[in-house]
Amino acid sequence: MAVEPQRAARQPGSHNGVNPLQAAVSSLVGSKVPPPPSQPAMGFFTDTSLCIGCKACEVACKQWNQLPAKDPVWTGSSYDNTGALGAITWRHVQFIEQIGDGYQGERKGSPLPDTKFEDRVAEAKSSGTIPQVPPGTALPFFNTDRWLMRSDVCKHCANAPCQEACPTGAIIRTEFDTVYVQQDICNGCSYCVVACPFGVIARDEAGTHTARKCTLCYDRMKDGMVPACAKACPTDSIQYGEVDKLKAHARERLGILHERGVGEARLYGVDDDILEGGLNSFFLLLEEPEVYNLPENPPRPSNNVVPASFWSIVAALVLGMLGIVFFRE
Amino acid sequence: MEERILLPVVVQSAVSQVMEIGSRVQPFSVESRDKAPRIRDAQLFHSVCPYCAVGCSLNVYVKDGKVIDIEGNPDSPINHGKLCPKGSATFQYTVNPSRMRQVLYRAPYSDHWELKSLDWAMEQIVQRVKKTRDETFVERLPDGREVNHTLGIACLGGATLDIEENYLMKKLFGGGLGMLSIENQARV
Amino acid sequence: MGSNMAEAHPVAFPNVVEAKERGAKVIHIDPHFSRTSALANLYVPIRAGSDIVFLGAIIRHLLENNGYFHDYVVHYTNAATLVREDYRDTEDLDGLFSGYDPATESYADQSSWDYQRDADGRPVTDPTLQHPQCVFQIMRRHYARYTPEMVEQVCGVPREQWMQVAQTLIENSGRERTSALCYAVGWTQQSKGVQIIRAGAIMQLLLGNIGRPGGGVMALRGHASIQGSTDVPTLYELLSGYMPQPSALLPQQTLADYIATSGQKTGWWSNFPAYIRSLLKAWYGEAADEEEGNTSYRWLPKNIGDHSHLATSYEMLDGKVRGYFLFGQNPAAGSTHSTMQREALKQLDWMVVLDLYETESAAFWHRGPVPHTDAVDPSKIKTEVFLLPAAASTEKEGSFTNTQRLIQWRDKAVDPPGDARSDLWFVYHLGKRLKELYADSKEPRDRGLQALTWEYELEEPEPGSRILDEPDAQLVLKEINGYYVYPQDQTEMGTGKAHAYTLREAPHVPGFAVLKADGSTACGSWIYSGVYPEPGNNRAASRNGEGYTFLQWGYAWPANRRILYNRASADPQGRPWSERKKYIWWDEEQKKWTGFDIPDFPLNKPPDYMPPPGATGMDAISGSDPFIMKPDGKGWLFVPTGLKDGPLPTHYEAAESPVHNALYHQQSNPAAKYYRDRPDNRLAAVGDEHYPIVVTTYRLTEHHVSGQMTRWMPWLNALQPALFAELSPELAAERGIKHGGWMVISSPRGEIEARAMVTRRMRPLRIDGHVVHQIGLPFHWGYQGKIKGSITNDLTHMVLEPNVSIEEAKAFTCNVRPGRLP
Amino acid sequence: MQETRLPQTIMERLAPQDFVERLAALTTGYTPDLQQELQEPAYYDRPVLAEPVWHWEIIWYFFFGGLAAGCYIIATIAALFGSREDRAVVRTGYYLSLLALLPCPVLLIKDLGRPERFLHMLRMFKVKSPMSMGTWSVVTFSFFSGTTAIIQAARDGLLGRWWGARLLAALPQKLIALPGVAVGFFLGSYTGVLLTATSVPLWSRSKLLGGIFITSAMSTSSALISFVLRLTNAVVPRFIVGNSLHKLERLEWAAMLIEMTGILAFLHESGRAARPLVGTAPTEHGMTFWRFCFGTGLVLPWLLQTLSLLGGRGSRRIGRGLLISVLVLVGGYFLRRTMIEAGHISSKDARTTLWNAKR
Repeated sequence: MAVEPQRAARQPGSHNGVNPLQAAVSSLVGSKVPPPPSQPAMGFFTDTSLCIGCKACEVACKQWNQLPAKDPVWTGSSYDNTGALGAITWRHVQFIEQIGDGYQGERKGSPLPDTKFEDRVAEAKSSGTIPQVPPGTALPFFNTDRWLMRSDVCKHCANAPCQEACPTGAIIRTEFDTVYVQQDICNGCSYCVVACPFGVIARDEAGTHTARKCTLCYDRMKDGMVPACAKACPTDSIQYGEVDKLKAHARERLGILHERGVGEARLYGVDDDILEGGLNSFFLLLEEPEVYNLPENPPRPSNNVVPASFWSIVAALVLGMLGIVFFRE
Repeated sequence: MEERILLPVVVQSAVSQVMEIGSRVQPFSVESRDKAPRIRDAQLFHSVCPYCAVGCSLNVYVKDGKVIDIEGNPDSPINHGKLCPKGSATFQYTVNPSRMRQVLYRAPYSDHWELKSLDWAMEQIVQRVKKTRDETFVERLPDGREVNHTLGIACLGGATLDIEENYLMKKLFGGGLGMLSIENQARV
Repeated sequence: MGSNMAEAHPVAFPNVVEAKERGAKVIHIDPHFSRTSALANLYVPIRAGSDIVFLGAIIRHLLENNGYFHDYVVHYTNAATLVREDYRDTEDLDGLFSGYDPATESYADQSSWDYQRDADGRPVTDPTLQHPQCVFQIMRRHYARYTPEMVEQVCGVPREQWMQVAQTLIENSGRERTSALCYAVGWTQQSKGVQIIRAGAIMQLLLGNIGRPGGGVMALRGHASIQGSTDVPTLYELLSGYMPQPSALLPQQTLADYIATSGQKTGWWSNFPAYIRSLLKAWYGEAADEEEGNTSYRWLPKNIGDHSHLATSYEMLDGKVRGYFLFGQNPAAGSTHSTMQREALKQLDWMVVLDLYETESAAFWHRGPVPHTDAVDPSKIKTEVFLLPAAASTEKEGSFTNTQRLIQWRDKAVDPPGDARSDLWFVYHLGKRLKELYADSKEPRDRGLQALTWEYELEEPEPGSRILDEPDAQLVLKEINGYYVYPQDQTEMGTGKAHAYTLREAPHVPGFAVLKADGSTACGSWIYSGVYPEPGNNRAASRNGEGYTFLQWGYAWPANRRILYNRASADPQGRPWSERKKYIWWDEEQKKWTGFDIPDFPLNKPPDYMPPPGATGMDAISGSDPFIMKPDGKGWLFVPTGLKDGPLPTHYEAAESPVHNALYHQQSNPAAKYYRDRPDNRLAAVGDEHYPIVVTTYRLTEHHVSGQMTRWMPWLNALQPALFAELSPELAAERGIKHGGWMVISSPRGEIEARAMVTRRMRPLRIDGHVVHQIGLPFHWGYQGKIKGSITNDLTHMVLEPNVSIEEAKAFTCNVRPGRLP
Repeated sequence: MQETRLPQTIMERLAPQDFVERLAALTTGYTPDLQQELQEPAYYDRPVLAEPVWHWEIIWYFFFGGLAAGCYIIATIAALFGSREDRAVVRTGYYLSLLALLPCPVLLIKDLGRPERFLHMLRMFKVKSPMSMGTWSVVTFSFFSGTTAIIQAARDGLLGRWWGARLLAALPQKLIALPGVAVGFFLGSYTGVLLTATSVPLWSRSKLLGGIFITSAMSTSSALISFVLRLTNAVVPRFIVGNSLHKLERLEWAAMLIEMTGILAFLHESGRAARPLVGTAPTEHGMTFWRFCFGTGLVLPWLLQTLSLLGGRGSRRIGRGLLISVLVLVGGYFLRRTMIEAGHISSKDARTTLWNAKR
């Protein structure tokens, strides 16, 4: 009752966008223009089964977007010295070593056969049958060693928490249905930073002091050019295109891998369950999402507004009542 | 969630209606509407990556006499527009504040560089070459075999030299001056 | 094998990945699990330096189990050729071939390796392959001891895993299928590098994988134009087009002698005279006609030994070299035994460095290796240094030749900054000034320089450039391509001389086929002839990527051929081995060779052509002999001549090895150059417990060689900021080294520090019962640039491969301990 | 290699269990298990989320915002339902509300990356974004708080006796205050909603923060008002008549009770996600939270309050009254401080974030 009526009161005006206050304000704060005609939704399909961890995507991104380098710090996290996505890092290649048998002990849920390398050799010795080298992407018989690599990027969520949280309208869905931070609008309130369930967007403290992240090369898209990272990717691990077609292709690819016995392959963000709409930039993984630091099914922050408000209202009512009770004799 | 249980359907839909307020329009700024890639009307030059021997084709985009972007050439049957991190960084290799722009000279036993003019340096170098060559040139070995060479000057080239540069080096140093140790990275 | 393709050639590797996706099986055999291994179907860890045992065992397997491609081997290789009776194999001499001279540590007399020849000097053959002296039988004996057990014992590879590789190769070869073999400096940088590559080539010949699509032995070369600088060489022992530099050690005092000793009577090399005369003509113009070219020939400097870069650096150390030119090269960090390299630079009178940045080599006189970069005392170093800023590849026009022999032209995009100039500019103006300086000399020794043709000015300076005296690279390319010196109607000597063309006005030659030995043609490099066949048609600049073999993209020497010896893609009768693998075939109607590529064979020579007795030149090559550069037209399994360390690949341990040679008494390559007399070049003894660990070095995707082209770039530095060593958890535990901590790596030559990358990607191997540890070291760091680190080459030694004088950086020994350098 | 990069927090969780640790385990119903957590896949324990950029500005803003709202609400309730003698409460409440409101915009703007673009906030009116709604509520509340205070001032004769002042005094303060209260409640609670509508496990797992914040706003406000009343009373004898103080104290007492219940419910619902707030590892804020927020900030004053309330109407012990108020205020401050700072830790805990995202 404390909150609802007020929202109701604002509803008609803001609804059709002729709220006088808003009109007055927008003249103050840089006007809004009607969106360009909408285009087919575009996005990335990052197929980790093809990634060679060359990091061309990282550099191509920095080159095109002229982003400064992060300080050179050797982390020892395999070959990953980039660490995480951030305000000036819009592509990040991860390296996960699943080598040898010792690795088995370190965590459960490994898709790899748990027999030791030596055992497999011994087995072949005794049976005298030398196994075929499997074709395609499947793991070879003798060594199940894997060095997983994955190029991470903004997920351009269908329901983007950063965009939902943004109070200034700096973050928009472009005509390509991508999530884009308008640098001339953002005032660096950083609410998007805590809203993003993937830790993608961040405030550029050293530079613009605004929130920044992958733009999916919005400027290039305007001229029908492929985003820098996808263009550079040597093995087409990063593919760019219309989301629908890409998703169809992703499912197809998954089928092929399963046929080849890569049972551990799975898709992330292709179907609609993540954030109730899926991701426009999605992945083919060779492990559980957590191994790649991906939340399996992150809650959608904006869903919390209603329940949280509800409890606030309840509290408000109770307190209000108490106040009345106490103050009237 | 709690309110689902507590609130009747009507209220629920009302709530979700209310929630949508302000989320339906995409407030584009003028800048966003007019965005364009910076190479839209830049000059294009064809080049080749200076790093490994795969020979990836590069597109070099130039505006106002400045390189503004370097990326792979999609037409190339070698790299189809793709590049590795080094190739992708060629821009920073050429456009880099650490690059030298002037001749530096270090005198014997000196502990510092001196800035010199290109012409001065060329003249000095020519003098050194002549002196050393004339002092070390051998026409015949003691046993009379003709060799016509000097071992007093050596040359080592990187393998990022052009064919034409290699050719002139071998021609001048070998065919002209009689130098023998004219080498390059192929050996390293 | 011997290549970390995904990391060193990331944009070539996609072809492998694509093939793999289409069902090809990718096998990676390497001491360390790299990003290449991660994408392979089968990764086989192997002890660095044991390659020939692994390959030799496959060769034996092929020979003993009829795994080889019979028709191919019999007709296209010298398997059937008989070798001289007095030839002695390593089997007979316990690791040595006949003709070895211990005094000079070389095969002084190689005559016994030659073929048995008939009256006309033609090789004698036994197509049944039964004759005990035929190459086939010699190989069977030679490789008899290269057993799977030996692989297990020497390489540390379980025989089952080795067998997996062998079987896969056999199943994937023959008429219908081919396998490709890729190698890189993992093979070449060994004291027996050439022989490892030979072993690979033998394997491919036996499997019928040479000259056919999807086959081949692919050298993955490391630099933009390293192929080009070998074709149009800046190498001491070569003139352009793989003609040898004249040597005073051979009877080559006159041009005639030189041709006699370097050319061939039969096969393509019978054109040698035309090529050398055309080169002399290109260099010395009119003067090249004096006494049939002999005068100008005598001006060419003669070798008196090994003048290779590494050998020369010792000459430098001894003060025999006074002046040094460095064109974008960085020996102070990039060359083996770089500690010695830096000492050598201190002995110079003067040094000229052209580079984009102040490299380690340019700064050697005031900076030294980490951690004590200021420990150098300039007041004790006499060397005078000229450091000239160079132009980047985007700031000059010219051509690169990539690893597939493809010549590609680059446009100039912008002027270089400030006083920076192209190396072409530097060499041209240096030459111009020198010619002026020597103009009035009467000395005969200076005639060569005086005669040198040196007119490369641009007709008019290029529009918009502030550099007005840049030479014309296209004109240089024209000289390399070759041109007619005289009007066509009066080529006969004498008459036309009056109006010899200038370089600029002369008509281009269409290709090397028209080159003549009479001084009427000039050509800077015969194999490149055809790249610039007519004015306005620089084929290196052609940019049409269509078709199956992309013949219109760039220009592949020779004659724009994409696959060498491609006659071998058809059977002896000229029919494709299989429809699936058809590439070049004999067209009976048109009576000519045709296909998807430029045939590497005389176009109209029918498959059934048999050379008449006594035939010379190309006439001596039959219609079914694809290897036309060889005098017998055969692929050489056995090399009768031309190699300094034996006709057949033989396993020797690396110069530094933890184990004794399990196959022969002869421990390491008997013909390699060891520099044992050099106190700075100390080698660890065999199995030295002070240096028990095997090291191998490699590139990372994120940097380039010594880092001179990458460590100035923040974008790349952030990706790989520091030198690290990769070692197994087992070794780390043994030595108390913590992941992420510091460790010191020491060899008899020096010590360096690195961060410890403890990873299971390095796996201890069981060699002959006991465990051998291997560590991996990238080598991209130095004391200059935006990120600094120890120089890996401070560890490596100076033991040179006998044929090509390349160091052994891929397999040597070291020790490790936790901590940092004091 | 994972052992080497194991975060301190997990290590410390196995530290000897002291009282607070037991309290944490009890309230969250979660006892950390190193082995079990190690089994969970993670990527070198690199954070899944970006760390919030909010620091002291926001903490103080939350604190003052709460007071501004609370004081306004209490004052209005007193005005509407209270007796004549409660005018002191009304008066003090409105003045304090405006006073507390003043620093808020400053703090908010200072916290922006591009303060000069503050007005861009008003570019949108977005119900889904608590940040947007909050900004609007601050703006509108300033209007109400301002006018009401001015009217109050006019009526108190602080603006002199000229016609303008008389006009102002004549304005229907109670009528204006009605929507004001609504906005007030919103302002007092949205900060909690704002934190809840994020991906930080600590803030978002339970949905009760909004309720807790508004409750705390009420408790701290009544504490503040009674504090001021007591002081003024000491200076101006018979400033308060009757039992205004007593009403406030009862309200305060009730609010604290609800607040404690709320917090316990919050901890219970958050479970593992609440560790950074209640845990005892060096990076965790348990010690501060339990000592200054829950202990001396809530339980202690509540007990004292209970005592004085039992001690009969309108306790005469000024000292204890003042003490209680101070404790409550300090507690309210530390609630917001620990909540924000623990949020930082929560955002860095990859394994808990991943756990929180499993359904």
